Amino acid sequence: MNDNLAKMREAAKRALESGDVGYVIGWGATKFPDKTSPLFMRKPEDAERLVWNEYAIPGIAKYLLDDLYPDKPIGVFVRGCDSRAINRMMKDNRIKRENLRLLGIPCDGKDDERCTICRNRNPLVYDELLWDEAPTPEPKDRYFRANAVEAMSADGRYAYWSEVFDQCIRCYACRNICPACNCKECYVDMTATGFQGKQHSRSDNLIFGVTRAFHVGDRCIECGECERVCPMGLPIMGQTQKILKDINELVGDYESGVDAESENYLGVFDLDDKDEFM
Amino acid sequence: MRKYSYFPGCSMESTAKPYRLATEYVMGKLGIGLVEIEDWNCCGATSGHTLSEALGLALPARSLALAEKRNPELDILTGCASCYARLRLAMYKARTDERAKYIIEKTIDMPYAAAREVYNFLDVFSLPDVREGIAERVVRKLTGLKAACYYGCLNVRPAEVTGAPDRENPTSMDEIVALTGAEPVDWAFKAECCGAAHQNDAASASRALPHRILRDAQSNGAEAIVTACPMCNLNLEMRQDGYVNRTGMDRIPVFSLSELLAVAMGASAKRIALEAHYVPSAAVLARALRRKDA
Amino acid sequence: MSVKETNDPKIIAFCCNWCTYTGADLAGLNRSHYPENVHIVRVPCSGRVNPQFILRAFRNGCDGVMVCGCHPGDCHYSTGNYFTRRRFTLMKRLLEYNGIDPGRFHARWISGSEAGKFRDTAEEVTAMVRKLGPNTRYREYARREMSADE
Amino acid sequence: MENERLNQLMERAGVRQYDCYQCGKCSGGCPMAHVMDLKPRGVMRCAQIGSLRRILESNTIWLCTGCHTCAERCPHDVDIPAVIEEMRYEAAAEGLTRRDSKVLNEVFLANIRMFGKNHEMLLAGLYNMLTLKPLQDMASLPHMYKNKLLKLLPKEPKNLTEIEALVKRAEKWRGLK
Amino acid sequence: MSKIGVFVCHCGTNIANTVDVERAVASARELPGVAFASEYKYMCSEPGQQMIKDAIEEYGLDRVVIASCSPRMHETTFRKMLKDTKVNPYMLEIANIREQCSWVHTDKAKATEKAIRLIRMSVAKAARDEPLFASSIPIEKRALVIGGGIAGIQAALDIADAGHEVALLEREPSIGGKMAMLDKTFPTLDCSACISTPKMVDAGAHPNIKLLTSCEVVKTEGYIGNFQVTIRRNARYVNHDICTGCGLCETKCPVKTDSEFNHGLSKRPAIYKLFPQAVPSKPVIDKNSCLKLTKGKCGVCEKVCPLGCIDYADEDREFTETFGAIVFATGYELIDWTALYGEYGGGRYPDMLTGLQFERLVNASGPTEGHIVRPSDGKEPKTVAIVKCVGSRDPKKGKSYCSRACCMYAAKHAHQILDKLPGTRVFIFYIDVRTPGKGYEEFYDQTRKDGAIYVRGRISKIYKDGDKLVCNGEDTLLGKQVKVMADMVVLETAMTPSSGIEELATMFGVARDVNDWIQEAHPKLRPVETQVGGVFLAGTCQGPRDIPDTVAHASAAAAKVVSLLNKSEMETSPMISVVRREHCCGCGACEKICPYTAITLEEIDDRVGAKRVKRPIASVNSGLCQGCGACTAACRTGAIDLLGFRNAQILEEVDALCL
Repeated sequence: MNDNLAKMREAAKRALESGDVGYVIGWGATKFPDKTSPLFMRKPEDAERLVWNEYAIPGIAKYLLDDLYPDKPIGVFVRGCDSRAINRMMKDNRIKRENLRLLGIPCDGKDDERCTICRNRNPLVYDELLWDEAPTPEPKDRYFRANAVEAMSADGRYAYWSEVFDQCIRCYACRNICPACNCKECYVDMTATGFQGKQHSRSDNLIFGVTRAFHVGDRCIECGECERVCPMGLPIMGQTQKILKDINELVGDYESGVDAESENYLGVFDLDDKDEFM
Repeated sequence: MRKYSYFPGCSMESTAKPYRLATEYVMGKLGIGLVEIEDWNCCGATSGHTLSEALGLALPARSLALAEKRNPELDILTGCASCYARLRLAMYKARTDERAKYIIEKTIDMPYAAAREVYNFLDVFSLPDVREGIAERVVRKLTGLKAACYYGCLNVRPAEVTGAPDRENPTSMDEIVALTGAEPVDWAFKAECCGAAHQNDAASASRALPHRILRDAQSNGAEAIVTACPMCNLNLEMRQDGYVNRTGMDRIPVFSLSELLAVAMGASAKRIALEAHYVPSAAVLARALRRKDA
Repeated sequence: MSVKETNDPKIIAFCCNWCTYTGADLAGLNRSHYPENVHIVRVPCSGRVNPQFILRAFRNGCDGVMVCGCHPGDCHYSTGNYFTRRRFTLMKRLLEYNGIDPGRFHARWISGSEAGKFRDTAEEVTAMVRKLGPNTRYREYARREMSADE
Repeated sequence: MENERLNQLMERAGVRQYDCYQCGKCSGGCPMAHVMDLKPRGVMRCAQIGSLRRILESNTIWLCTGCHTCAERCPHDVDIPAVIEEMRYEAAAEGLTRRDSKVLNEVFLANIRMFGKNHEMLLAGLYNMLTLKPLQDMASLPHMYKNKLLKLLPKEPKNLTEIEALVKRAEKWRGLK
Repeated sequence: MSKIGVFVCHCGTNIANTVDVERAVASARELPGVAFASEYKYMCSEPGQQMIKDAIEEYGLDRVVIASCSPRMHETTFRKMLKDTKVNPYMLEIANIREQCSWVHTDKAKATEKAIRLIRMSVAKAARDEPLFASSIPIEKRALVIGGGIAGIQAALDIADAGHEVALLEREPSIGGKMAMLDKTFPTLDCSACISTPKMVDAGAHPNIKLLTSCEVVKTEGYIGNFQVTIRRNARYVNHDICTGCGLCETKCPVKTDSEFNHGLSKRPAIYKLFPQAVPSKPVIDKNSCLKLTKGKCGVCEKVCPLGCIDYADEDREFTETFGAIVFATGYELIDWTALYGEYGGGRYPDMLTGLQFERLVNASGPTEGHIVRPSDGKEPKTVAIVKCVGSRDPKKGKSYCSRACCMYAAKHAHQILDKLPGTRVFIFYIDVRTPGKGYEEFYDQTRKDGAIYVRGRISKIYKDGDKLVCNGEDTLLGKQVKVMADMVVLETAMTPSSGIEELATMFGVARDVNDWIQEAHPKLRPVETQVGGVFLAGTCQGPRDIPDTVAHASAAAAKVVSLLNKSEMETSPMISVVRREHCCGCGACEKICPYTAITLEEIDDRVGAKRVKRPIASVNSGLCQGCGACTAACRTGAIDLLGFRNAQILEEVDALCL
């Protein structure tokens, strides 16, 4: 670990010293020993504040959306999940590759439930790789939440999601962190379209839940950040996992964000798509 | 090994002696197990369904229900087109028509799930592996025997019940016959009705039916007619006196597909009681057995 | 929740202009009767139907929702309904997953000549939804309705 | 009244008489049409114009061999054999059964009740006696005898009471009386 | 607040019998935004329209809701009406209370309630209507006619004569189609070649017509006025620019293969003209039978050609051209009866011919030089059976429809046999004889008088007995079975759409009916148009018809094409997609989904803080957009919306129903 951290600090420092990048995004310490927060390193000496430990959990790629037109490329440390987030945002034309300086850091997995379903610890896109890749261990059940809910009765499922979304405070933290939720302006903030009621009611909360899932659905990169940031601790990956599960069942192996070229499931069609309608 | 619940049918027990013997011989050679349905009864053809719908369905259904009860894993096999038609209709109705299923179960006083299929010999002989088996076991080629394959109406019709792919010019038997070295002739009466159903109660009216079948077979060069039903077989050969008188044509031997296969597989004429036919077939068969491949 | 509900369901059908809307018109021309519960919203193509419309309909009090378009291959805009098929296959499953009875949401292909199919579908869906009773899930009960009974 | 009965019968047969457009392909291929007083197409025609009587009194319903050639070739998939079957039950109920068929059916039924199976020689013999046609097909007897094609009696039936009960129960439905 | 006028139509009694119109009007008056509501017997009539115009004037209405028949019926009528008023023609909503209410419901109280709900929905939508203005697109003044049979030739000639360029595309090496195969034409018995070959030559020589033989359409893009069609010219292996059509190569070619033009009744060489009068009158090489091309040896044609036209290295070539209008004239084929009719021998007997084979047999330029003889033994038949409706009027095995021309050509065939072989017995088996055409009944009458024996009854079985073909059937007029021992049988088989029509229709987005014929836009009022703007229909691609009707149909299609091409530009519907720039993030989801490539990502100037930046957003090409709205459902934020069917409008309708 220390070895790797040294490599990261070195890389960040080198990048900042060369002046090729405006700043580098990584992880920094917080006042809580078991939490890290995103760190924006602007000067070479900032690299010393860089942290890389089992608590370097937060996804940091989404911050790129806050600086869409940088004067200089932005340096980012990318694990597998961060790289998929970057692919996602590139595919959606939100960020440009030439604005990025990607420092690849194969991840060793963190102590977090989300990491148990990780399918790519190694970054899928990067400019340089700071240390050797290691194989990703066999992931746990990819649809663990969805499978559990599917096993319930229809009434049980409704009761389950009602209970979940009755607790939702509509803070939209899940949206803010999600690399697939990268619209310039989110539909929930636009009253004009009328797609989403603003009330804090079961109905509108449920509709928000389903809509968020459907908007993300085929573009979800399965990083689980939505659940991490939810202040109410709601198991909302259950919604997106269901969509991914169905897509995988319908057309076979499908994964979003593994590159920046593959089409989204809902953006294309096949003449022989399964027809469940008569 | 293939195994079926076997429904012999009444004719097999009496008039169709050579057919029965040959079937036993061929199935034995092919290693196809026939488990006779215990306590089976007449399928009712054709008076059963003439008399009543319930009787027409219940008589065959009883045997089927017994078969499914005793050997739930076995499909049912029969060598008679009439029996096939009645059994298969009972199966089909029980599957597709709730009212019929109700009548059947009430009348036979047994549950009948219609879970197993009913097959005829043509279905089984046409299975790829059985066909291969036949080809392997043909020890004597019936080279050049010009045979008219007569399917009869009830082995192929009605389409929705039998599922036969071609009801006007079926070919499954022709393909099997060809395995023995015989030459199936192209003729037009393969699936025309022989009128066996009315040979008692409308005898004079229905005599013309076998006659025109015999005539078309012969005018297309057939030396023998091969059948897949004891009723058809009997009807086609028993009426030949009248035919000869009326048309001036020669008699033509008629025997079942089982007999043809048995001969090709090496059975002696005596073994399968070929002499029991009305029209002697020995000469025709002997000629074919002597013939060398062209 | 004490809301007065009659068992006279409201069903909304989003129908594409070229096939199903035409088919429904033909049903009229043929005087094919179907329940009054089905209300058609005309859209140019089934591909125009945003899943949001469906959620909105359930939210505001529809008991059943239909999305109907041309048969695959027959889309007036060549490909619209292929996207419809993908989108609503997922949506239908997601709704069911969220506890909405599958009987409440139907997607169907009905061509301009299938007046009979339109009638049959309208009848079938109405019967199904009637059997399920009024929809309460995803339903936003307006204050007005609630106070009426309080 | 008569029409209602006709429609009921057609419904039971699962046939809509107006599907038929009288092309005659059925009669053209029917092997027994040459002796029928009402050809298969005629049966459908009578059904269309409501002439139930004509069908019930025809010999057609008794001469049909049930070979299904008509239905097989019908362009409109009219199941004429099903119509004929229904008409036969109806005619029988009215006592209109053709004499020879009646005898044969009765002999057959007796056969079934006695043996559970059909004893061909007994069937033919009894039939010939009852219809005063002692010589019909009897020329073949010596041959049959010589080749042991006819057993005197079929195999001992195991469960005749069951068959008898079956026939009794069948009487509750249409046809048998 | 909007000022909506609601007008409820009685449609005589069509609506008023089932819907309480007064109640509907009264309830409409209560709706928010409604300034006026009224009813009238026939809204679409002159006085009805006047009433609406007067109300607009009197009450200062700014949008109109008409509750009447389907908008598919009169939306255009009312839009046109609004052009003369202050109300924008697109500030109109129609509540369909006839087809979708009064005609399908019987309970007056319930139907009235539903009508009220439908009106409420339309009013709610109308409140969000906005003025829209049509724009126009330029029209490429060229037409593409697909199919070089008589329909295509006629359409091409008519369009060309009106002064527009036409490309006449034919997949065979010559134009001419089925009509070129025929011998005589009913009921006048003029020779088919004599009337069709001059037209072929005209088409070949017309300065405005470009022949594209051996060509097929492979791809198409664009829209009315502007179709980009990619065409493949299949390799001919003969350079038609130099070839004079001397025919020497054809005589020397050693190959003999079945002639498709003679339906297998004769042979042709591998280098061949489809038929002697072919246009263009130059040969092509059939790559499937040519020895040089299949086995690499021979090369005789190359050696004998005096001009060096043979080019074995020729390849299929694709090119793209732009057309303003398309005419489908793809014609028909005969159903493959052999696969369907086992009872007729399933094609086993050589002396059973189809109608088209018989045409070749009886044709003076055909394989027997017009002698009617049996293909099997060359003998003249003494008895001929003609069987009609083989594959037609047979929903079980063939097609449920009547092929329309067979009754007449069956009579013609009988006439020709009786004329050429006097004393022959000709039996015509029919179910009905249909002769609706000028001089048709007279022709049928004459044929009967000439001695053709009409037997009413469909043949049940045909089989061979010796050298006779036995036809079993019923004479349904006698009620007796008949058996005809024929020497030759002619089957008048059903017409079916040409092979390849499915791909072509899909390419252009044209619908097909249940029998795969191309669906016309309206069975009575728009018989030569399709639902796709700029694609027209000529001849049997739309359904079975005979030559006079085909020619009339083709000329009608040409008239439609000419009236389109005479305009230099065309008004387009303003109901197209629009992008709200500030919300669009340029993700491109809409771009992928658009079937017309009407959406592209465009870089626009934007400002972030003090920084000027360029960012991509979706941009809609109003000429290409057809208003399907697929893009709107793909857009998560609703940044792209469809005018006339805005998200907000549809949601208003939903809400109004739920009230």
